[in-house]
Amino acid sequence: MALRAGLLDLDLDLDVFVGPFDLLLTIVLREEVSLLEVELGEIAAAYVERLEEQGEIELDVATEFLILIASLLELKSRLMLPGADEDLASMEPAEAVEELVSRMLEYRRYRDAAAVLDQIFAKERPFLFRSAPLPPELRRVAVESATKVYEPDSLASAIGDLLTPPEQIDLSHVKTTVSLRQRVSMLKSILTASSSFDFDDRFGQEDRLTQAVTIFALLQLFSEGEATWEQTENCGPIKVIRTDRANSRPRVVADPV
Amino acid sequence: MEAHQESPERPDLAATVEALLFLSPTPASVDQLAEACESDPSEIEAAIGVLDERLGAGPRGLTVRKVGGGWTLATVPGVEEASRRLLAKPRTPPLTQAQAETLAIIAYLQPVSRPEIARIRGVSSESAVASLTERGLIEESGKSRFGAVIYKTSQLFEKVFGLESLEQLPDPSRFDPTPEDERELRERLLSVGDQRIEP
Amino acid sequence: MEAHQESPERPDLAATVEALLFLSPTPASVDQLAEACESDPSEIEAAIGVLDERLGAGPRGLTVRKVGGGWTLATVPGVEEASRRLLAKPRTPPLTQAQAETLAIIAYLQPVSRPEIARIRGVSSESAVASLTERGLIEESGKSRFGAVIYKTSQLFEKVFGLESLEQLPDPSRFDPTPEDERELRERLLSVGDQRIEP
Repeated sequence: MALRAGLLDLDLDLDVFVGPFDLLLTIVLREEVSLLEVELGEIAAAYVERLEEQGEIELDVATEFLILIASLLELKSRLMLPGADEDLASMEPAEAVEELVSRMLEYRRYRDAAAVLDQIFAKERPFLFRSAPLPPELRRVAVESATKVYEPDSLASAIGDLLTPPEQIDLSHVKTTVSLRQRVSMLKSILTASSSFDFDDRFGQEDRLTQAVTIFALLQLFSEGEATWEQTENCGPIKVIRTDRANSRPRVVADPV
Repeated sequence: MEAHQESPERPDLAATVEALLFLSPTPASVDQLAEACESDPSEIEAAIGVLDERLGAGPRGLTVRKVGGGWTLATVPGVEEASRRLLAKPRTPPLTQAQAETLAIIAYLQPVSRPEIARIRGVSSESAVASLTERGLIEESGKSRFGAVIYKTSQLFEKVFGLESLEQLPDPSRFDPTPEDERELRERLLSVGDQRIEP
Repeated sequence: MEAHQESPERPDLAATVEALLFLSPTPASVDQLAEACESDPSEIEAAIGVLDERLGAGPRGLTVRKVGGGWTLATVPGVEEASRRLLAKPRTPPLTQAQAETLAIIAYLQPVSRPEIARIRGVSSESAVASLTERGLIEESGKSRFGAVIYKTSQLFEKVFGLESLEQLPDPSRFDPTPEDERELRERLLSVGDQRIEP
């Protein structure tokens, strides 16, 4: 039992340290480099990079790495909390090693126990158990032995809840929506009643969104050959005209709208 | 135990069928068993015969029975009392809100159909009705003119609510938010329910 | 079938126990069975012995097992394939490494909080805990003083691991690292550094 070779020789190139991971670990533990100066994130990044190069992941090594990094992170976070724990902050290198060693040994204990559980599980899996509901007659209390367990008032109160009308839903925050289909059918019915109309007369009071959608509806009617329009000057009045399907082309003198 | 040594490595077909019937919560047909065992229906039928003989040969607690086109294992007669003592423990967990509402509707309006319950609550009440039925608090009481099952409360309901009769149901007026409304309870529940569905 | 005629009117105690174990969704203890059968625990123990012999005597699909503090019926091994085909159930997936480690920690240290599990494993164990909970192998067992949910193994854990009780878990001391292991790890951590610092 020792650190896996795959982990020890992980090469690092950090601001405060260049060399293999195990060396960094050692000099950190000997307090030759302060853990506070070590970017643990960069070590993790270096390890991930290594994994990518290898193209495969050795689970044992990866787990061991995570344990180490987690322990280092914890030690570092303790160091970063001034005075939070004087004993730990002033931990001797030997003690720090002990802390790390005991962490790793503790983890290994459960890793080995997990392997044994896994074997037991595999051995026991062929035994199958029944999971069927109880027959109906066993699923309820026998009338003879039943006693009062519920308050009748709970029923009356439930009826009270059901008699309470639901709150009216507040729709004030909902923005007006305009349906293209509705505008198309509105234009159609106007054009059925009269062969032409002035856009502003009809829709001048509407909000901008409604006006825009109405213009869009007008384009749709045009594409269907049902209407066209005339506008003789920029931003001038728009005259919408019902067309015969034979000849439809909007007579745009200036830029439309 | 010594006997174990004699049993073969792999269960034979009758033993496999026994295990399958044991595991299956619903009856299994000969065809289903044949497919599961990768064997012929005729072999399955023979295996069921063997199983029946084995189970019948000694004093056994289980028996193989044909129910509704399938086979199932069941307990032999004569164990009802013991099984009730072991398993029919009073099951009276607190009622959920859905169950309480559904039960209240049935208690006050009975007999009442499921669509009506759903209309009053504004949501489908299938699972509440199912669990109240399973717990024996409500029971079916025929069908409405339109074919919907209608429900009423059971005798067990009266006992677990400590009521001598339905007359003793508490007057809901104490909990009534709109006491001035003089319409009949059913009518009022339905009209509030309609608001719940379409706000 | 003729054999039926020979069987007595009332099932004997072993047969009654078999029927009860068949019906009971969870393992039943000797005391529970004794109460249900209105007999002595010692008689129940003898009856279980008889049942075990009967089941072991021939090619049988069922076996009696002591798990989770009680007795239960299970199929004999060798019917998994057929049952999967019949019940259309996917194969129980094996435990992942993370699940097995988490389960080992909970099994030995229970009740134990998630932060504690994470501390030992060195990684957050949320998803392993979630999937073990979903598989029903562990369950919540209240909150720690600091508000973290604490976990313990479930009865299903004992059932599927074939454990009579948690005492049957392998002795944890067998997982203790040897003093040599410890020394080696410690020396390695320091000495490698020494060599490199002072070439």
